[in-house]
Amino acid sequence: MMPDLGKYAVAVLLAYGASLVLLAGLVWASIRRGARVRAQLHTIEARRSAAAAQPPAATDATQGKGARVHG
Amino acid sequence: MSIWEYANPVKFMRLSGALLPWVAIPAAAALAVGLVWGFFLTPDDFRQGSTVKIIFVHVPAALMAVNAWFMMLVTSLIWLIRRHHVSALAARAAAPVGAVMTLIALITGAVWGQPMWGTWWAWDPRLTSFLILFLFYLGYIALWEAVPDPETAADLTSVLCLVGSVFAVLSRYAVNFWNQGLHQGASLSVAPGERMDMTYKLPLYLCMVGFALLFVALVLLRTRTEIRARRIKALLARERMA
Amino acid sequence: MRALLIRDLRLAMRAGGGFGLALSFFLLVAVLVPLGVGPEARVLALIAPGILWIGALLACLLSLDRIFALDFEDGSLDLLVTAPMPLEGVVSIKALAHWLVTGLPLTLLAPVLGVLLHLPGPGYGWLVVSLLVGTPALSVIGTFGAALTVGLRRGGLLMSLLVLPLYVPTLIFGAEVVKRGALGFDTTTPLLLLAGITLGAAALLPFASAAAVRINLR
Amino acid sequence: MRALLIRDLRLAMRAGGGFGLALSFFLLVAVLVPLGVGPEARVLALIAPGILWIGALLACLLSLDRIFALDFEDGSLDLLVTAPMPLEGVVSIKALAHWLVTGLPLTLLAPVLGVLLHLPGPGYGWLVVSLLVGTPALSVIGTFGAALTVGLRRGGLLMSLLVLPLYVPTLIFGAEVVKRGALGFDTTTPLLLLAGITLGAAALLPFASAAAVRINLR
Amino acid sequence: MELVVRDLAVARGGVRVLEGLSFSLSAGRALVLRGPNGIGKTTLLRTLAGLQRAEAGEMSLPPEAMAYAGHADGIKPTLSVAENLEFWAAVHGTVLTGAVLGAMDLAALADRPAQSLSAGQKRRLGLARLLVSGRPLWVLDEPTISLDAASVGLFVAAVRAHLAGGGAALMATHIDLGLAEAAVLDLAPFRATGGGFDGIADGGFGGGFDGGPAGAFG
Amino acid sequence: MELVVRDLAVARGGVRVLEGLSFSLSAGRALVLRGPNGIGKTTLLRTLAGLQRAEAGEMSLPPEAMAYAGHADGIKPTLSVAENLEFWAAVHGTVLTGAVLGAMDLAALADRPAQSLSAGQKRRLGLARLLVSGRPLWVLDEPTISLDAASVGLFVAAVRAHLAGGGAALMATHIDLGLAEAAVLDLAPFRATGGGFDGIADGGFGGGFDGGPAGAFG
Ligand code: HEM
Ligand SMILES: Nc1ncnc2c1ncn2[C@@H]1O[C@H](COP(=O)(O)OP(=O)(O)OP(=O)(O)O)[C@@H](O)[C@H]1O
Ligand SMILES: Nc1ncnc2c1ncn2[C@@H]1O[C@H](COP(=O)(O)OP(=O)(O)OP(=O)(O)O)[C@@H](O)[C@H]1O
Ligand SMILES: [Mg+2]
Ligand SMILES: [Mg+2]
Repeated sequence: MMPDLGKYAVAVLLAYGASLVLLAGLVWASIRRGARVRAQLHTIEARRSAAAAQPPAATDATQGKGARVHG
Repeated sequence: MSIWEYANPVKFMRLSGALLPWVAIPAAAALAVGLVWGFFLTPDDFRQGSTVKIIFVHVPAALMAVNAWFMMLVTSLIWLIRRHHVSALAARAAAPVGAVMTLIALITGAVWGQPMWGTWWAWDPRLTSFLILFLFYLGYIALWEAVPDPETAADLTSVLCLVGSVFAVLSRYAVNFWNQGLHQGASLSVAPGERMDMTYKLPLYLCMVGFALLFVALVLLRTRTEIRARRIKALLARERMA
Repeated sequence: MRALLIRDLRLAMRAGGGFGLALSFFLLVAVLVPLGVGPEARVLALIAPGILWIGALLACLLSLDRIFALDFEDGSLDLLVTAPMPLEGVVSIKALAHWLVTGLPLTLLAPVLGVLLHLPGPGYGWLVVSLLVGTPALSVIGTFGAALTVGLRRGGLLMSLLVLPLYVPTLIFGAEVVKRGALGFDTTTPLLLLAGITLGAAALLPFASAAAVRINLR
Repeated sequence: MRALLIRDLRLAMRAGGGFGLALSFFLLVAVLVPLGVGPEARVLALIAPGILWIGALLACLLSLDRIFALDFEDGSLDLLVTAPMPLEGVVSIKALAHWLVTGLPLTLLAPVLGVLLHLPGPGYGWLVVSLLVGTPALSVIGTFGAALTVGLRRGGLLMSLLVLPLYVPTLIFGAEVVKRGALGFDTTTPLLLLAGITLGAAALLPFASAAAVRINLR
Repeated sequence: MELVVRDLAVARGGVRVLEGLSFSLSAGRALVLRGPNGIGKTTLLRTLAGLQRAEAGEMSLPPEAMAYAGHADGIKPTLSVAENLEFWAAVHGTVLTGAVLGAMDLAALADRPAQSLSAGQKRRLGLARLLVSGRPLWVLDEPTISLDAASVGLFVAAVRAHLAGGGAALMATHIDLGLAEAAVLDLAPFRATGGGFDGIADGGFGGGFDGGPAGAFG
Repeated sequence: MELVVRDLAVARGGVRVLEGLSFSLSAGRALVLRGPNGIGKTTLLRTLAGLQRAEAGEMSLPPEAMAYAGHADGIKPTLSVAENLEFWAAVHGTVLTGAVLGAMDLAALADRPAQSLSAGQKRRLGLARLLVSGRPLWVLDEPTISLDAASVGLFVAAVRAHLAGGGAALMATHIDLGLAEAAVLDLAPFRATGGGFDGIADGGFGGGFDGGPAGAFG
């Protein structure tokens, strides 16, 4: 299976190993951050559409406080 | 309908979402086949021995390192001139990918240098200019991170990318002053004066295609993430104002 | 514009010695290197051109944050931007003021430090010439870096990171002039290139710097 | 006190990568020296121990102004002085935070830069050990320098001037450890002296720093 | 000299804060902006002064007609009061007269370094800059902060004289200046409703980041 | 908890500004300092807070009883509102409660980085710090700067609650707070007459530089 790399085995394996680790790390980090940001966006959008669906109770509670100061 | 349509984030999200698997899967396939071919199925070079196999990661990474900066330069210009947010975010998304490519080229080169030149590192012009390129990537990324306002950050990094490109070329020229260096030219030949054999060329091309597709896939993915992060920021800000 | 130059120079003087401090830093680098590297004259002579140029460069670099940061913090920069002067002119004047309080005195001090580092005889003249031609580029490029980081609290280290790669060509050509000069070789090519960088940077970078300042004030 | 440490670390992170920037500067010095001095491996190997220590020292130095200046400018320092914590503790914590974001990462990066400067093989271990033992002294001494210059607008360069002479013993012993180590000689004496400096500085200087802060706020 | 604002929208930190704002201000008139903390007075004034971009709408005023004074005064602590003012006079091509110093009761302080002034004295110095600028349109952000009653009186007198001389003034303030002839504009009705960033005005960027239905971004 | 001041003299920049000042402040009471710009209110408050030395006279108050809030708010721009307050709470060994955020109407801003606040919002954050400090004696220098009418109302309510809880407050301000129960101390009668620096209180330095007959130094 493993090709005979001769006396340079360490160098070749190191080069391939380091490259693959770096690439895999980059891909993994990109995907993970993508998933996180996406999940966060979904919760925020869900919250917004929930607030939009039933305006009376939910928004008055939050807006009332703001209005008192700024009014 | 013009290409600038896709500078609209919503349209970009739709298109890139559809496109992503069509780039990612071929990228994975090309990389897998190319690297396996290069690593397992190529013969040793009569002079370099098995180290010649390093070329299949070293050269594609080096190419993409330069191309990524070039892409950032183009997208920065588009942002500065036409102010398409997606363009700026694509530049931001590409920078870490380019930096990793540069790092891979540097590391594989260093590992290659140890058996070939007897040293991990030499201040050879090409190597040096890559190190400087890496520094440019670091500075560019740090500037993005340091500026809180996204639009300001996009403007500043674009200006830096522009000015930095000029100085990167100048440095490349300046380091040539020392000597012509140990490093091979861009002749696609393993040993000077000798055309590279097809046995190496084919897997090398395949790896190049793989790296390029991987770059595109990662940039698409990361740009989508950046756009969503911007939307989160905008929605939260709007929520606070309510 | 003249008023701005005079003000900047005066401020540099009053803030506890504008001249003195860049000079002292240069001196300290020249002193620290023999301490760290060891005292052999042969080794020091070998590295003297490079170290002197690097010392000058770092001394320049360390004083860059004075260019805009104070004016930004106390609101003067807002006022200068709305004043009846082109912002490109303002940044050029500020680069000039920076050169007058750092680059110029560094150039004059350099030969003295050359002695500390055992710079070979013919190198002294070339050291002064190369610094005189090259340090304006350092100020202009540095002004650009300072403009990029002007709004950031303590952007100092970030600025160093942005500016140092931009300094690379200037450093290489500058040190090359001294090295060749010290060995008695021909210095025309690197000197011309150095002058080219200085002129190009002085002609074009103020536009980039002014743009960066405007962006940062938004 | 723990709250202060956590806050300072958090501020360092948020300000665009506290870790990253000192590291990058260190990297830049290690890159600039060959650019200035020239690419010959033999020469570089000779000066590598000294240059690496000088680079670490300068990277430390450049980040010193973050220790107090921001807290002074926004009035936090006034409030910390009147808070129920001994000021000696406050300055010690600030020195510790500074070491954690500069000295420690510098130590870890140093071997990589050793490669760039062709540091001879046995030197790597000693480089790490000497930096690990010596950089805390740099942070503590630097905190003292920062305390002395806290009220001065842009005291940065002045601070460098005050601090660099104080850094000299640390630099000499630190570089000596690496030099001897690289050549395979005995390193006990300089290493012990280095440790002595660090311990002495950490035990005594906080009192001086606290006094300096108090005086400067008056 | 007339300032006309039509359907203006301004944003800070990427968030639209005011929109649909229209007003005009002609020579000899003063307009006081009112509104609670955080409604966007500072943002509006900075936009009018050209320090940041308008989100939408139009504003027209003659070039170089405006003198802006924000929260920060742009005072150089190491320069004397007279030197500070002389600099701004030189920038604007005017000269500093005794009348200006008298108008803000600075005559006795003229030779004092600005750093030794009290908060209110500093503010008076900042306001005196408006007088030496010679510009017709004053744009002032909370000009009377830190001023005692007598100094507020001086300021109001200076504004009256400015209006009488054909000038105009736009100010944001929370206190009652006793400037009866000034019109008052309450900003509360113009608070942005959160519809920002998806208008057509945002050149070529229809859709925006906070527009569109949930799920538009996948 | 009682603050007693007897025959106090305070100086700034080496010049005595107030002298012969005596007053006392006990739990549940508030005292408002009044006086024109530059009379020495800030100097007096900083002296009471222990940030500078008294020229002469005595002051007594229990240790660690005082929370000082000066012209600068000690806000970290990169930390959120809640993080800023949590830090000060940890320093003073208290915890941040929703009641504190509510009292200064910061609940809606809790997660915002402090740098994105408007001037008045920042000030509210600065005042909220007093609440988390848990200290009985508030020493406030122009606390209502930048606040709109509603926020001044919040501040006055907070002071009232503090007094009712057995606290005390000493404030310098130029505006009328509508805090009817507060005593007012006009500083004008205590303006130093220039006889400073030669009293016996000036420990060991009798005579001073401005005492004695003309020609005494001749
Ligand atoms: C760490 C340092 C190194 C860096 C940054 C580096 C960089 C590069 C770059 C940028 C290329 C692309 C050239 C092009 O196609 O235009 C390249 C190609 C190449 N490098 Fe390196 N290199 C390094 C070390 C090495 C070493 C030590 C060797 C082998 C002894 C090596 C062998 C090659 C070969 C054979 C090519 C292909 C040349 C061709 O296109 O024909 N490199 N390298
Ligand atoms: N990055 C940001 N994200 C969200 N909102 C922001 C951001 N930056 C600023 N804001 C908000 O923008 C609004 C406008 O601030 P501005 O300073 O213009 O108010 P102002 O009217 O001058 O208030 P003040 O009277 O307190 O000075 C504030 O509510 C502020 O909180
Ligand atoms: N170095 C100095 N030499 C002479 N006078 C000085 C010096 N430094 C400060 N002063 C003066 O000391 C006085 C006291 O200043 P302080 O800041 O205490 O006044 P304040 O009552 O707080 O005024 P404000 O209401 O304007 O804040 C001022 O008149 C100031 O000009
Ligand atoms: Mg405001
Ligand atoms: Mg005051």
